[in-house]
Amino acid sequence: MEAIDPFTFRLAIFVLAIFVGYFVVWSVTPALHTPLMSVTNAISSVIVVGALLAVGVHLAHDASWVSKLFGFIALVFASVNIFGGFLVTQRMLAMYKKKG
Amino acid sequence: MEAIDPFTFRLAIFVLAIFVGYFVVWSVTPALHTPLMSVTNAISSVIVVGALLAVGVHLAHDASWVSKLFGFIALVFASVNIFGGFLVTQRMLAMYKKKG
Amino acid sequence: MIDANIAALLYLVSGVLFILALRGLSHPSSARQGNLFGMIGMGIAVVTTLAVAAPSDWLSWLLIIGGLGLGGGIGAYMARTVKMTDMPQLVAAFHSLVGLAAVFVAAAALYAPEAFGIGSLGHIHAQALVEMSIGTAIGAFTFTGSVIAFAKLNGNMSGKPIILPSRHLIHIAMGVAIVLLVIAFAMTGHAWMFWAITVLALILGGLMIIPIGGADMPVVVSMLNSYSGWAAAGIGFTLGNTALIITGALVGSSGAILSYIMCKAMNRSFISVILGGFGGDSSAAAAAGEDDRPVKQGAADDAAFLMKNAGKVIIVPGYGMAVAQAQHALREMADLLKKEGVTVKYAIHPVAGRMPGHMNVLLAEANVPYDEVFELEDINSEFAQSDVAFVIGANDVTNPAAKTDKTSPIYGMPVLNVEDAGTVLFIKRGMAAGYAGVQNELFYRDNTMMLFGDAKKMTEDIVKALGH
Amino acid sequence: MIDANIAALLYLVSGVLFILALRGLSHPSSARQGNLFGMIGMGIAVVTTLAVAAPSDWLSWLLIIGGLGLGGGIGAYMARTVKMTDMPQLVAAFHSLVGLAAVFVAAAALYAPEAFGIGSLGHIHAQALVEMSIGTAIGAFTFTGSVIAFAKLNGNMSGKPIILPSRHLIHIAMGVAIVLLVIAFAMTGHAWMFWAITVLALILGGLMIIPIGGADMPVVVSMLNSYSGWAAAGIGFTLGNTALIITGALVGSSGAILSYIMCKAMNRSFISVILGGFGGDSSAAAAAGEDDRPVKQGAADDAAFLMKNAGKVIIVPGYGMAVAQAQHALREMADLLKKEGVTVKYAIHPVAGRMPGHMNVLLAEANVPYDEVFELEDINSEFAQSDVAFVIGANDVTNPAAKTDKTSPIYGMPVLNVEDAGTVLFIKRGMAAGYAGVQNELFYRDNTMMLFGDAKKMTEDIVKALGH
Ligand SMILES: NC(=O)c1ccc[n+]([C@@H]2O[C@H](COP(=O)([O-])OP(=O)(O)OC[C@H]3O[C@@H](n4cnc5c(N)ncnc54)[C@H](OP(=O)(O)O)[C@@H]3O)[C@@H](O)[C@H]2O)c1
Ligand SMILES: NC(=O)c1ccc[n+]([C@@H]2O[C@H](COP(=O)([O-])OP(=O)(O)OC[C@H]3O[C@@H](n4cnc5c(N)ncnc54)[C@H](OP(=O)(O)O)[C@@H]3O)[C@@H](O)[C@H]2O)c1
Repeated sequence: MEAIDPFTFRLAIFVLAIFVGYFVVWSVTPALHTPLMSVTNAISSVIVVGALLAVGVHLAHDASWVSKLFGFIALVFASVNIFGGFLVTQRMLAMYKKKG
Repeated sequence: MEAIDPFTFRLAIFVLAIFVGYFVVWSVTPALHTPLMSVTNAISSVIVVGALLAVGVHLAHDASWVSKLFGFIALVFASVNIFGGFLVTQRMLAMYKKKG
Repeated sequence: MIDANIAALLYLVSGVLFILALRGLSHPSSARQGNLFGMIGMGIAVVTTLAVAAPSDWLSWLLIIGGLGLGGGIGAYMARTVKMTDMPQLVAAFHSLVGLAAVFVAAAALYAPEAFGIGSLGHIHAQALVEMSIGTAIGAFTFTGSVIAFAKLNGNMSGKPIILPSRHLIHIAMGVAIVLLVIAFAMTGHAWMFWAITVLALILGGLMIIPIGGADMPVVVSMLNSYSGWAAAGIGFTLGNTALIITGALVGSSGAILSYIMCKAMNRSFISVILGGFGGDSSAAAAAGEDDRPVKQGAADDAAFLMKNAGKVIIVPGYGMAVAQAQHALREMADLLKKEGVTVKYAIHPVAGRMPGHMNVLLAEANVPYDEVFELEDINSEFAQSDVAFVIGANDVTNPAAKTDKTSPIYGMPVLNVEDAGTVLFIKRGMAAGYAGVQNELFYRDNTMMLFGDAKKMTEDIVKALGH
Repeated sequence: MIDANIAALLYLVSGVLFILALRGLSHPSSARQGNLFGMIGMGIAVVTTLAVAAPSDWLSWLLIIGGLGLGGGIGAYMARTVKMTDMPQLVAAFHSLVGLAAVFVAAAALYAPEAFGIGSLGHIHAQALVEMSIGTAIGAFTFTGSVIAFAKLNGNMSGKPIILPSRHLIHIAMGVAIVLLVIAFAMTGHAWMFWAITVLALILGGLMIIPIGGADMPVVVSMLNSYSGWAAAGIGFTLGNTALIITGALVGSSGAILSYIMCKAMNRSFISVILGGFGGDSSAAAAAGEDDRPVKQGAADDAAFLMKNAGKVIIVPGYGMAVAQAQHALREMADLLKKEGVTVKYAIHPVAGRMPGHMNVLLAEANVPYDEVFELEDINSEFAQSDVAFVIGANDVTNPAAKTDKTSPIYGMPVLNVEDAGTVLFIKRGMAAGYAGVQNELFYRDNTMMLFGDAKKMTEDIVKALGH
C-alpha cells in the first residue's frame, strides 16, 4: 500500500463531521436554540490553538515578532469568546428548571 | 509537524462513523425496521473488497493458492449477500405505497 | 492501477453513499432512492478495489467474475422467491454468510499478507494479527449463531430453550480460551492458533444461541448483526479501507440500537435475553392460558355486522396474522368497510410479530397504504373514540397486565389500549397465551367478543359476510 | 513535547466532547452536563497545543497567560452582566470576535509559517495559501457583518434597511475581485494581496449586511455563525488539527440549520433575506396597522376576572414581552392563576421574539418550569379546549392571514390557533402591526379583547387585580 496523503483522511473526517453536525443540531430541542447559538460560538473559538502556536513562535526573523503580536491579539479575542460563550451558556442553562 | 500514523486518522473516522450510525439509525422510521435489517446486511458485505484482494493475489508461494481459494469462497458468500440483500430490500420497499 | 489517494476518496464516497442509504429509510418515500445509493456505493467499492489492485492473470479475473456471478445469481434468486413472512429467517441466513465471509477473508489475509499490505508470509505485524483473529472469531461466532437462529425461526429446530447444565461456566471457559489464543497468536503468528480460535468460536456461537428461546431470536439476529459490523470495521482497519470502517460502524450501531429497541419494547433486559432460557414458541406457553371464566364468543357474521355499523375501526395485527398469512384477506376486509363509509386505521405495536417492522412489511405487501398505518404513540389515544378494535392474531401487545400487574413478566411494556374501544374483537385459534406466556384478562371482559379460528379463514369469512 | 500521534488522539477526544456538548442540548436535563463536556474539550485542546508546541521562552508564556487571563476576564465579565433580553446582541458581538481571531491567526501563519508546518517565510505551500486567504476573507466578512448586526440589534443603528443604488452590482464586483486575489495570492504568495483580500472582505461584509432590515438580523447572525464554522474548518486543514475540523463542521452545520429553520418558520426564502431590503423594526411597519373597525377594549380588571374564572389559560408570549421585560410579572400572574385552580400553559412559536429559542430563555429566566412550556405542534390543538388565550406582545405568530390570505407575505407560515380559545386577550401598546407589517384580523373579532398598554405594566396591573 502506498502512503495516503493526510489530506485525504482529513477530508473523510470533515465529511463525517458534517453528517454528525447535521444530525446533532436537528436533535437539539427548539427551546434550547439560544444556548445552542452561544455554545457553538464558544466551541468555534477552538481556533485558539492557532493563536497559541503563533504566540509561541521562536523569534527567528523580524517577521516572527509580527506573528507573535497577531497571535496575542487572536488569543485575547478567542479567550473572550471561550470564557464568555461557555459561561453565558451555563448561566442560561442554569435557568431551565422542571416543575416543583 | 511529524508524520501522524494513519491508524490515528482511521480511529477518528471510526469514532465519527459511530456517531453517524447512532443518529442515522435512530432516524429510521419503525415501519422500515425490517428493510433496515436487510440493507445493513447488504452493506456489511462490503467486506467483499477483502475477498477481491485475496482472489487476485499473485501466485508467489504455495500458500497463495490457499489464499486464492479462500478469497473465492468469501467472494461467493459476499456476493450472495450483496445481491440478495439489496434486491430483497428493493422488493420490500416497492410494496410501501401511499394512499390512492 | 489508480492512485491510492484517489482510491481512498472513492472509498469515502462509497461510505457516504451507505450513510445515505440508511438515511433514506427515515421515510418510505425516500427509501427506494436510499437503497439505490447503497447499490451505487457497493458498485464503487468493488470497482475501486479492482482498479487499485487489478489482478494481472486471467485466472483471477475468471474467478472474480465467476464468484460474483455465482453468488449474485443465488442471492438474486433468494431475494425474488422468499415469502415476506419468512423475512426473519432470510435475514438470519444472510448474516451467517457475512460471518463466513469474514472468516475466509481473515484466513486469506493470513496466507497472502502481501496482498493486504500487512507484512509477509510468516511475518505479519502484530496489530494485523490481532485484528485478523478478532475478525475470524466474531465471524465464526456470527456464523454458527445465525445458523441456529435460522433453524429456530424456520422451524427446523424446536424453538424451546434447550438448557445444558452449568452452561455459563462452559461459555466463560471457552471465551477465556479464545482471548488467550488471540494473545498467543499475536505474539507467535502460528497458523494453527488462528484455526483453533476459529473452531472454538464456531462452537461457542452454537452453544450460546441454543439455550435462547425461539421467540427471542430477533434480538439475537440483531445482536449478531451488530457483531458482524464490528468485525467488518476490524477488517477495515487491517485493510486501511475507509468504506469498511464506516460501514462497520454503521452496521454495528444499527444492530445494537435495534436490539435495544426490541428489549425496551418487551421490557426485558438485554442480558436476560442473552443468558437465555426464556421464551419458547407460543405453543409451549399455551398451557398457561386456560381458565374457567366464561368468554363471549362470536361468529364471522356477528363481527361483520358490528363493523359494518361502526364509525371507526382500528385493526391491531400481531404474530398470528403473520403465521396465518392473513394480510391479504385483511386488506380486502378493510376495503369493504371503507366502502361502507367506515374509517379504518391500523395500529402497530413496536414488537408486534417476531421482528421489528414485521407487520408493516406484511401490510405493505398486501397493498395497505402506509399512511393508514400508525405507530403506538400516534394512535393509542384514538381507541377511546373508536367503535371497534379488531385484534387479529395479536395478544401480548394488547395485554393490560403490562399496565396493572407488577408481577407480570411484561409489566412496564407499553401496550395498545384496545379495551378503550366500544367493542374488542379477538381473532385467535383458542384461549392460548401469547409469546410471553401471560394470560390476557381482556378475553373475559364484557365488551370483548372472541372469534375462534385461523386468522386467514376467519377474515375471509368476515369478508364473505360483508359482501352480502 | 508530546508525540504527534497522542496529540492527534487528544484533539479527536476534544472534537468528540464538542459533539457531546451539542448532543446534550437535546433536552434541558442533559444540557448542563453537555456544556461541561464542551469546556473540558476546550481545555484539552488548549493544553494539548501547549504540550505539543511548548514555547521555550518566558515571554511567550507570559503572553499566553496574559492573553488567556485578559480575554477570559473580559469574557467572564460580559457573560455575567449581560441582560437576557440582550442575548441576540451578545451572540453577534461574540461572532465578530471569532471572525477577527480567524483573520489574525491567518495573518500570523503568513508571517511565521514554520510554526504552523506549512513551509518557510515567503515559501508557503500553495494549498496553505488558499486555505489561509479563504480563512481571512470569511473571517473579515464575519467581523464587519457581525458588528453591523450588533449595532442594528442593539439600537446603535437604525433597523431600517438602508438601500444603496445598484448595490448588487457592487457586491458582485467585490466578490469577483476577492476570488481573483485569492488565486493570485496562491500563485505568488505576496503579503500585500493577503491584506487586500482582508480589507475587501471587511468592506463587503459591511456593505452586504447594511441593506438587511433589523428584524432579519437573527438570520444573518446565524448565517455568519455558519460561515465562521467553515472558516475554522479551513484553518483546521492548514493546521492539520482534527478538533478544528470537527468543530468547524459542527458550527457550520448548526448555523446553516438554524438559518433554515428561521426562514422556514417565517415562510421566506433564504435568498430574499440575504438580498435585503425587507423587515424594518416594528415601529417602521406600524403605520400599516390602522383601520376604522371597532375593537373591544378591556382593562386589567376585566382580564383578571376572565382568567380567574377560566378552567384553562394558554399564554402566548412574543417580541413585545421581551422588549417590555414582562416575563417576571407574567410568571407571577401565572402563579396566582394556578393558585385559583386554573391550568396554565405556555405556547411558543418557533420564531416568536427575535431569535430562535428567545422566549424560552426569557421564561426560564423568570423561573417558569420548562415542562409548562410547549412548542407549536404540541399545543396547537389545545386552544380549542381553552377558555382564554393570553397573547402578550405577540402578533404575527397568531395572525390567521397566514392560513387564509394567499397574498399575505406571511402566507404559509404555521401559526398558533389562538382564535379557537373561548376568549383571546391581546396585550399591546396600540393597533400597530408586528414585524412583518401585516394587519391582524383577530383584533376585530367578537371573542377578542384588546388590553392596550406596555406588556409589563399591564401584567402587573392584572397581578394586582388578581390579588384582591
Ligand atoms: N416484533 C419483534 O421484534 C419481537 C421480537 C422478539 C419478541 N417479540 C415478542 O412477540 C410478541 C408479539 O406480540 P403479538 O401480540 O404480536 O403476538 P403474541 O402475543 O405472540 O400473540 C400471538 C397470538 O396469535 C395467535 N395465533 C397464532 N397463530 C394464529 C393463527 N394461525 N390464526 C389466528 N391466531 C393465531 C395465538 O393465539 P392462539 O394460539 O390461541 O391462536 C397468539 O396468542 C410480544 O410478546 C413480543 O415481546 C417480538
Ligand atoms: N424568533 C426569530 O428567530 C425571528 C427571527 C427573525 C424574524 N422574526 C420575526 O419576528 C416576528 C415575531 O413575531 P411576534 O409575534 O413574536 O412579534 P411581532 O409580530 O413582531 O409583534 C410584536 C408585537 O408586540 C407589541 N409590542 C412591542 N413592544 C411592546 C411593549 N413594550 N408592550 C406591549 N406590546 C409591545 C407590538 O405591538 P405594539 O407596537 O402595538 O405594541 C407588536 O405588534 C415574526 O414575524 C418573525 O417572523 C423572528
